[in-house]
Amino acid sequence: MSILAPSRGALRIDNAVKYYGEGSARTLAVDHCTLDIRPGEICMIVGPSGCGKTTLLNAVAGFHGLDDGSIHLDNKMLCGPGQPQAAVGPDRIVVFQNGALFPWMTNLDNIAFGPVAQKRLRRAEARDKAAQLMRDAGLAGHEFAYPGEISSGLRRRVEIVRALMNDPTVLLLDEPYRALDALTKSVMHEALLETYYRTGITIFFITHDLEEAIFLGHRVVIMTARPCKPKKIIEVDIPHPRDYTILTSKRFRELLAEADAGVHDEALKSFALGEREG
Amino acid sequence: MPSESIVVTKIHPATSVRRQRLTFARPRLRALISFVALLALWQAGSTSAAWSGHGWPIISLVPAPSVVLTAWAALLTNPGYWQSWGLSFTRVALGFFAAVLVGVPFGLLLIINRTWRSIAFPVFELLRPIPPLAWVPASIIFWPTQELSIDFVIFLGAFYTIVLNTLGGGDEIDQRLIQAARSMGGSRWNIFRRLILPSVLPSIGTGMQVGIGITWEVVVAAEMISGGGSGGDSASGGGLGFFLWSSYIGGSYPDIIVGMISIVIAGYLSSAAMRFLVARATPWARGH
Amino acid sequence: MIEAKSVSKSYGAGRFAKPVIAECSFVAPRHKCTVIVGPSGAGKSTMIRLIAGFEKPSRGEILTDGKAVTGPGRDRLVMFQESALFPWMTTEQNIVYGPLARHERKADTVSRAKFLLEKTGLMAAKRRYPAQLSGGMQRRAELARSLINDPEIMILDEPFRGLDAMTKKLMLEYYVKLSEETPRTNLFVTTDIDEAILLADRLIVMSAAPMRVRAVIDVDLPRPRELHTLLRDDAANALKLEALSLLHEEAMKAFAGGSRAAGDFIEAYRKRLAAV
Amino acid sequence: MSEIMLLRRDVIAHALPFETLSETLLAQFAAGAEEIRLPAGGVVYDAGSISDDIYFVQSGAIRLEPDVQTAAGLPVQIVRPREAFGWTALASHAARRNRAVAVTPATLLRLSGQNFVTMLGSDQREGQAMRERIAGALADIRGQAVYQPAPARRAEGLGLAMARAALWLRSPAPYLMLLGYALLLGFWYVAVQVLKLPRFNEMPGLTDVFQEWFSRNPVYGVSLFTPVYYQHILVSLRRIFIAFTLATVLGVPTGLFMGWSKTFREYVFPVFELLRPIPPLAWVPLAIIMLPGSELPIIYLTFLASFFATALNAMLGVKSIDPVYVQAANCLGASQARVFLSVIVPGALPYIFTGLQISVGVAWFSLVAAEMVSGQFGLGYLINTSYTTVQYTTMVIAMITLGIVGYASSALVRLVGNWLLGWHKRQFALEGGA
Repeated sequence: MSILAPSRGALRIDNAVKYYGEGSARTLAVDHCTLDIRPGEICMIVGPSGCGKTTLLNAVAGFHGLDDGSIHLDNKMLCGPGQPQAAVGPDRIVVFQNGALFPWMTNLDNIAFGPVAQKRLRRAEARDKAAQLMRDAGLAGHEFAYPGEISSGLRRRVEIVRALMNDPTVLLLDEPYRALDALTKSVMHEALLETYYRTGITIFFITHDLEEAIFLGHRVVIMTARPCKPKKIIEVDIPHPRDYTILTSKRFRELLAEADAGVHDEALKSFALGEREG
Repeated sequence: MPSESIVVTKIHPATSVRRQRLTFARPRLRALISFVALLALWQAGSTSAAWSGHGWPIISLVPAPSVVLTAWAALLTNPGYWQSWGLSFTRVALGFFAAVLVGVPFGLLLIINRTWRSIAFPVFELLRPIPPLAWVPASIIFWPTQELSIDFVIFLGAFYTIVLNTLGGGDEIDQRLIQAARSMGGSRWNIFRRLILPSVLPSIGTGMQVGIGITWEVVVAAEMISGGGSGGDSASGGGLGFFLWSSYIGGSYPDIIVGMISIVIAGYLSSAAMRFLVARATPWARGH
Repeated sequence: MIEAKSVSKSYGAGRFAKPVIAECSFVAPRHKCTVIVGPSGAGKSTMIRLIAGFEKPSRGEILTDGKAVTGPGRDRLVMFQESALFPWMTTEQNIVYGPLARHERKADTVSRAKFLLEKTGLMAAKRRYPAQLSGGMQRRAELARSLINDPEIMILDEPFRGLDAMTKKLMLEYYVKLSEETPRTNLFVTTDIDEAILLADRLIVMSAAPMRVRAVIDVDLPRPRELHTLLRDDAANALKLEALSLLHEEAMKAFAGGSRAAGDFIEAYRKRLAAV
Repeated sequence: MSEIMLLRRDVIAHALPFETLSETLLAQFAAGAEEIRLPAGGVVYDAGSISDDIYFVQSGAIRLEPDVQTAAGLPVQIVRPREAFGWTALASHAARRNRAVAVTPATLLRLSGQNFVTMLGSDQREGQAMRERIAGALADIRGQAVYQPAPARRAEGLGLAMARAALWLRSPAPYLMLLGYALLLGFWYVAVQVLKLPRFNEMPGLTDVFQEWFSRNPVYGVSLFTPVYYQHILVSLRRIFIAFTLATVLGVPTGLFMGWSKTFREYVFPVFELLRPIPPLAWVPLAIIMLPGSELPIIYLTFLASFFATALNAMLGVKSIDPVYVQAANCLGASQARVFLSVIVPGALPYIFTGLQISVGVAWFSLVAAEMVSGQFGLGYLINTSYTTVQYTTMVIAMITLGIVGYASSALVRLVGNWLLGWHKRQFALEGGA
């Protein structure tokens, strides 16, 4: 379990159902998905491309509603019978696959945007706190650069700091490191773990990279091909804090083989379905 | 719309090529509502003097749609009306194809030959800020006949756009493709013919679509200025622009609006023809 | 066989000179698969452009089979990260472009093209345009387009990076089988250590920018190799850890620099130079 | 220097605030430093311990945890390769305020405080500079200068521009440009005044035009020194200014709302697309009928073309914004109004400025024709009347002036655009204009 065992961030999804398309093209994307994520846990959602993982994340974030079932955060109903769509709010912040830092704001203003928009902090206060958070994350010196001027790896970290600035209950990550090369990814993983050790925030992390899932996660949930439904949950019992050396440890390789077996036939099914990445 | 409008319509073809798939009825219904409202307002405004006693400002001076329709019906059988269509179309065709014949090679040379680009492009940029219609009087002096002078101004209108778009196409050539071709032993001419030309073709297409739109704006004004114009001699005249101006001089105001609508239709027909031509010339582009 | 002799390359002049490669020397043995691995933006792609002859090194020289590289040639063909198929040519026209451009005998070219189309499973997509092919099919078409020219040296710059996990695995195993069938000097660039160990006879670990050789590891794992067998093979994992610790250090260093990865700066600078 | 020394020198040379040490001092430091290896979780030093050694991280990462009593306010810091820590104690001779722990297996270079001070003493000038820099960095840590805007960035931009200009001058481009201009003017002069070619001889010659333009008392009364010349220019500029501002004030909001709100678009866009293709100058007769006087129709015609170009581009600008930004802003708790102001407007700005540049060009296009057909003053009018009164040199002068003023106005819009779009331009430049 996490070092700090915080009290909040319990995300309970029970038999969520979501359809896509209209009339004849109406297809089932999420099929009675039930999942309990414990407070302060890094929960990795793994599945073949296009299996509906992102649909589930969007439902938690409130970008669209559910056709059935419900989602609770710390026993408060986000969406369910009577209220099909959750309200978008700073307690559940999404970090998108290709990034969503506002290119027209400096990194500092990007990070300070949340509290100022929610009228919780005045602009000057927010900027000071943002500078402080950037220093903690080792991003000092890039306050006044524009997102377009820093490397893609750094942009990812600024975006995560922007999320943490709002002290969210859950961090929703949608394949945040997909576009990065393997090596930058490993550095990103260690930076994310470092942030996690400091904040103990619950992380709902979607990926199709098994090595990333096992390296980061407390638990890895393997989803079926479309419509997605949890098929198998692997407890990753490698102790935290972790670093790149565990990648070649025996236990890691066993878990990787186990996860690979779980995903393999799902991947073939979705490959046959004609699902392929962009 | 002078040549700079290449930028807006460089984006525009994407919207016009991508058919608006109106899945629900609602957008179409709302479009209908706004058209009907516009027509009703126009009709009411123009005839406001009659039914409401005092004419509304501005709009009451404009002939009502009903009047315009009857005028148009009468014109349909008038050969002079169709003659103006014919004259304007021939002028646009002549000026436009001259612009393509001169503009495309000029643009291609700018892409492949660096010295030519350093010499010719600054001169091109020096003359571009002068709006094409400012050349009408000078063109009348220079060219022997009135017809040629209008064609020259139309040529200028489209020329700038075609050259700029062709050049724009050159910047988008993916250098890696050329490097790959050179590695496989492609000669300079082979690379030009099978690599540079096809990759620039879509941009040339865009330039032609925009260019033909501009020629219609230029021909209307050129015919007005040279044909009608304030006090100019109206020896040959003719064409939709002149038709507009002579309707105004002759006081038959509904014909003015008929003329305006005809020009819009003529412009749309030529752009549609150009779009069709370009789509056929670049079948691979449809694959996207 | 490729030999780089203390090659250096920097872009820009005076105060803005940005060294990308600093005294980098290595040898890629003949008919072997050499894999270059290193942090992104370190200058790997620049080194490839130097070997392919698209650019000249600032200092030092590059020899292929003894003779110095002066410009691009059909003996050294490159496959880039994004597809470089000619969008306006069908798959078949793309493949036969090389021989036709060199005016080789038509009959011979057509038969070789037919053989390669069948081998890469693209016969059905013969008349389709690249935009209508899937990622994996585009990569196979590009491979066929290079192989028809029978180059001595095949250079690949992270060719499978954009593909989804499943297609990537299929393409990797396909490429390993292909390179094991016909002996050819292969130079493969990647940042993915698993890819490197699967393919490499010799593994060259590069430092962060400015790039220089950090370590050379000869990989003598038995052939033919497969991804899932390597996963359980202890020798392969030992190699992976050794390379990984070097790479991780270099990645942290490249990262500590923080500002724009050198690669982006070079790209932007080269384009501006072309515009002047 | 051996490989290891080279590596150490490289580590030290990049560590703040030791970045600009001289080569000799760097070599001494590299030689004097002692390498120590720590497992993950290994403690470098505890809070409160008395020592003034300086540490450079060669590999791995170190975590500085503030001791609760003495430094509660200090942040948790992570020190990365090529960074230094522990040097604050050297300057303030106080006990360690942090507990330094290795997060991952790390190799460090330790330099005893004593060695450091003696080495600094050996090179007086360099030593003094080093001390000042440490004091400055210390002040930084204590929050006096928490963060300051980056003046260096502007200087760097200037330097880059000058380097590029120098490069440009060395290339043949400028001389070929002059050659191009010479060819144009030469052809004009030879064709008209020397060879008197058939159609050219009626045109005004190069020397006649420039003589008239620069003469104190011009033959036809219009030159740089006559007030009427500037009157024409000012009248045209005034019309452009009114029409352009109106088009911007009305066009930008219309375009933004057409892009942003679905209902507004479904009602307004169809009518907008119906009126837009009408060539601006086809409105001339109707404008004269509808609007009183001669000034209003001209401004209406100039406004019309600009309005459609501006509104269309503002709408395309909104459509070009990635919906992800709107979702991100919603996530961060922004209200619809704030999303509009902080995402939609800045996101659409690059397109809006493209639209404004076109709008200026289009405005001149319509103005010239409108002035030619009706109107008392203005450059278009001057061109036409000087043609009808056979004062051809004035006509050419007016055309050249029109070109200059037209270019100046679009350059002005471009300038304002570049100034406002700092982020887009820099990103644009850095990504090589992709």
